[in-house]
Amino acid sequence: MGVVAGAIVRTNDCFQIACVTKKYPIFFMLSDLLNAKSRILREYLQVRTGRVIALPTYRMEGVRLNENVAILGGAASPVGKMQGVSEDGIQQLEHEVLAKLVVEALADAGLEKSDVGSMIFTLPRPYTQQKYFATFMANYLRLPCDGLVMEVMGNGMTPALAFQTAIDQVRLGRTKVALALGVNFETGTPSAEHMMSSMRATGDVDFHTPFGFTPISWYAMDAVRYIHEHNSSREDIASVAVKNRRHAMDNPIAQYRKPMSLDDVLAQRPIVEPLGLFEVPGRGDGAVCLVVASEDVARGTGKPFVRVKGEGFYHEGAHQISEMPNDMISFEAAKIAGAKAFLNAGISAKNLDLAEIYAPCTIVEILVAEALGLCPRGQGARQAANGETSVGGRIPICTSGGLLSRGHPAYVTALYSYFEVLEQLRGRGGARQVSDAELGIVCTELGNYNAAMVHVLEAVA
Amino acid sequence: MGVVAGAIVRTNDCFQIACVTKKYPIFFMLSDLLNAKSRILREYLQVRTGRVIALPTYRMEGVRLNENVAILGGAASPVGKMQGVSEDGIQQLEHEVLAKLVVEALADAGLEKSDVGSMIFTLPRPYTQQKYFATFMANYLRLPCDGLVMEVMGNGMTPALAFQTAIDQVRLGRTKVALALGVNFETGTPSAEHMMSSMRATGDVDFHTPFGFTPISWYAMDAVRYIHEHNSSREDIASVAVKNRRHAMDNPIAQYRKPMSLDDVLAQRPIVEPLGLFEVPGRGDGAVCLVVASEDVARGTGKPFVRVKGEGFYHEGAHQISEMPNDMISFEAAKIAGAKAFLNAGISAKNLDLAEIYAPCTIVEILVAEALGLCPRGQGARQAANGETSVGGRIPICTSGGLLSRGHPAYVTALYSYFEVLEQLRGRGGARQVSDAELGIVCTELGNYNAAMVHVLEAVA
Amino acid sequence: MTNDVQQMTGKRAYPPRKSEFTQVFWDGVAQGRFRTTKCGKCERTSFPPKPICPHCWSDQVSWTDLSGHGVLYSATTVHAGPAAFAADLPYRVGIVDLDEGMRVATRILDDTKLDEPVELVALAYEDGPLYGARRAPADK
Amino acid sequence: MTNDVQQMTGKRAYPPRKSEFTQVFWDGVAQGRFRTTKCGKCERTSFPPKPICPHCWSDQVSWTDLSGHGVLYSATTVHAGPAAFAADLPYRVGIVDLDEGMRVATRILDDTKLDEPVELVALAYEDGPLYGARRAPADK
Ligand SMILES: [Zn+2]
Ligand SMILES: [Zn+2]
Repeated sequence: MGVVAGAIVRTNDCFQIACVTKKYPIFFMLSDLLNAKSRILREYLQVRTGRVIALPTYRMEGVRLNENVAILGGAASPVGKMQGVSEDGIQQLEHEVLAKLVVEALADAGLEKSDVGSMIFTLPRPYTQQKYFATFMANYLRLPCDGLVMEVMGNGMTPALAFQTAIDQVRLGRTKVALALGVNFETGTPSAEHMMSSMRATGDVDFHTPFGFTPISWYAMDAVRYIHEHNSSREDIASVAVKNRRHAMDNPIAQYRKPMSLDDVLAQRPIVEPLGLFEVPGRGDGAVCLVVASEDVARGTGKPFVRVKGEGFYHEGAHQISEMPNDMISFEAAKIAGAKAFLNAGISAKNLDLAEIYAPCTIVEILVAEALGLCPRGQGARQAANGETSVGGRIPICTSGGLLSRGHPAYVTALYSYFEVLEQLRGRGGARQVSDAELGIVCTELGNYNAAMVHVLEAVA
Repeated sequence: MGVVAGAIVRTNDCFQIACVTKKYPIFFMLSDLLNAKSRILREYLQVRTGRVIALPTYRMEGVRLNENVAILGGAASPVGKMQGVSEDGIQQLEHEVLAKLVVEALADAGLEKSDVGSMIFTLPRPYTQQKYFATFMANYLRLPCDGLVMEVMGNGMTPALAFQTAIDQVRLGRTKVALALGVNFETGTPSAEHMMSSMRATGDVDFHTPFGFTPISWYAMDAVRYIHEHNSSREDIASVAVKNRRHAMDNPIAQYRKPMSLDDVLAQRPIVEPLGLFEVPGRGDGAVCLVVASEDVARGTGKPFVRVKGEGFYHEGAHQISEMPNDMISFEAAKIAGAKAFLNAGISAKNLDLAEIYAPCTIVEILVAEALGLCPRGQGARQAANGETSVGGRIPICTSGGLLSRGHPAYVTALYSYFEVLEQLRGRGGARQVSDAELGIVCTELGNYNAAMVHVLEAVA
Repeated sequence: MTNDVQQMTGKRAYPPRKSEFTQVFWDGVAQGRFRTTKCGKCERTSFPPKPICPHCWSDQVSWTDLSGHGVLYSATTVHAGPAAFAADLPYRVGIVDLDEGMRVATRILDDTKLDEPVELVALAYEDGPLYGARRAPADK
Repeated sequence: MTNDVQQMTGKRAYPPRKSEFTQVFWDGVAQGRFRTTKCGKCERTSFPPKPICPHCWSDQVSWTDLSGHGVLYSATTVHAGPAAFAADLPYRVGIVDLDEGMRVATRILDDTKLDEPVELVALAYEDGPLYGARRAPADK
């Protein structure tokens, strides 16, 4: 019983000691082994296993990043109303909903509990009673972790930051498998009250909020400027909502799936002119869990997976508006983040088969498509109206139905975007499947696209 | 004017293109260059600079992590009451306080605005009116970033997670210099009301909160068990508060600096038995900014700095209590995180010159000191009473005055801990200086030390 | 197996929420019956009860009765509490290790000392149940 | 240089906070005077006013007067707003590019079209000042 460490196994990127007394393998970064005297290594293993360890010999060959990270699986609840208390005092609880998805996602990935070593959560809404939700869930799932367990926050980009940070845990060698997950429950709070909080978010509390700016008012001003500069029309812009509804009709987890015509969209009451009710996002609850892992783990499952082929982030150093006048609707950060991701992936925009874009309003999808080079400047609205961004078109955008129809539980919305591309690249898109989909992107933002994060994802059979 | 990229410079860890039209140098990970066809690289540079770029030739030699990251500088406001509105309607605003510290910290580091490429914030308290504080600050400081800009949250570990994530941005090659920073304003809210929120944090909202558990009640139960098992005494445990007050008297940014005797501590009214008012943390506002950078940048400044020599994180998969009975006061996560950090640094606990420990109550410092191997099991209280953990003693702990006397603005507290070790390792500890301090640690937690994060820091002259 | 139900005046200071799943537990407590979940796959029990086994993540869980007996692992008396609990101050809370090998945190209703045997007791408030622990009778 | 001050009835729906630093700005607005900060090091201006220059991070800033004149860059009419603004609905907000090369977001008080000249006007509510923008007189 004295010898617990079976072997130090050299994998692609870090050493692994399989401890027969623990369910959880212990990983070392090579840098640990390079630094450690064998006495210190023995001390460490003693703490981890509670036993005296015999050390096999090992050789070091320099530190190497876990370059390739994959999405192996995921699970997402239908978007809709989950929060609220029924007459008999019964309610859905965030942690019960999310725990179920974690188990589903792991099964989808072909992995087990003991494989998981990190959980990066999106911050829940303040309406979630259980605070310190991440560590609460680590307990609820009784999951020891060597990679970070934390909640992250960055406006609508929150879920993308969780996804990126989960990837980073794998890349830094802290774990082989990490979860990016979260829950957004908010429908228990009425909109006018919710806006009392959100109005303090998308702008300056002292220099914007007092005038009554709301989050979507900024996008409305993008639309007004776009129409002004490019001789576009409300009709062309609104066609994005129609297209996305058509996509959502084929997405079983979408919040809004009833057929909808352009006339239906145009007939709605105005919310922030020129945008009407169907051109701005509804509110919803949602929960998602994604499983990311090093590519060697992914290959080991024998299942199809998706490789994170490229990533790009950029913050332009502004929030809602730049105090120095600029071309507000050129979405500089999306341009740069996209170019970084394409460079990192070694591809061009024209290589893409589909794109999931974080676009709370119709106009935003158009401006991002232009910034990323999916549509020429000033032509995005027209091309959407022409069907070029529909499933079956030149470059399908928001096959999930997007924020307007799939739904927008804001702090987990982008996790739904990654989930959609994961499904598409594994050929599971059903009636909305993009044929031969091999390369997709997810693009998310914060502010008025003052920062953007782009991931290029690639199907691996 | 056609050629903008001056040169592709090979540094230690990533390539850098100095663009003369931009203040901000553009970094590449070698993996980008390995993947990129020169056409794609040109497309990228065109987006970043708005110009056509002539590309010099470059050679790739494999991907390498930025292994060594350093703390170069920092600035911290005195802990105390900052929040609140005066009679004439004037108040201190979080962003004004923090912006000033950012500028101070950069000056301390010997760097400039244009060097900084990432900001990882601690989540502000809900009492901070300005929401989406991170991106608000990116605008306020007009700071474009290639590394992540976000807020992180993990209970009392929040600042350590921000610090780790800032380090990770550098290590992953996204930036050479990152800020770990945050502000905790809370004293505008009375304690009984604040506890209505914090009681929902340190336990299960449905299975703990209804009984009236408060955050520090868990630590009190540690104290009760410790006295019971180790024949310790309230007096020995309370000596930690006296020792830390003595340290704080020499720390100009500490919140509580009046002399205090053991009798003073024991005479206070009970808060959570056996702990009285001076054995539990007061409340305070605070703000801190730390500058982390790759070691080559640090060396370039010609100033003394602190190397992040080792890091360790572990979450045991429990929250406040383990549902399976265990030895609650052995602080398993601190043991493992400590062992990981020591292994990563290639040192043993006995090599340390000082330790800053996140300890909201006296007992916690004792239990962590034991878990980390700074004191033998069951001897921590006695050794504190004997002066072994005082400045001048065998292993000085919490030279800053710790959470009890330096102060505890919770969501930034650990940033103060890193700041203290930074000051000590640069010989700036004043009257509380640990002589010949070369190696220190910071240890932080969440829950009832259900997770711990340890950083080993080393002075570099 | 049922435990004592103590009638309490007034309402709970901070009532627990009930999901479709956890209401089974709370409805039991109202009748002095303590139950939790047991996994059909790894056969381990969990507390609080959960629809997914935290040990092996199986959803094959079923309800099992608890004796409500254990020993006091630790406790403290709270003198400064949240606004909602002001009327209760000071009050005692603690950690109980149940005979079935589970650790529970709850209100401690008397001055039981560490490592002494305790029993759970249901507290029937006007708006619903809670529970606490007190010294176990000597004959148990 | 001062701009019009328009007397308003009632209080501001969501009053801005004032720091020791920003009160200089708000006190000026109350008198129809728009000011912001200019950097003594890089000589660039900033809006909102800041004690640290956002362009070069110097703290050598001083106050400088603004003409309050510019053009409307974009605008929208808000029909669904936060509870505090319910009484104002619908209302128009927009973005103004000032002649001094700064971009400001504020209430738009009329139907000015994009790229048309506007001027800032102080709004003196009973509890303190705000401001808005309206079509600039033709003679300016
Ligand atoms: Zn099980
Ligand atoms: Zn300047």
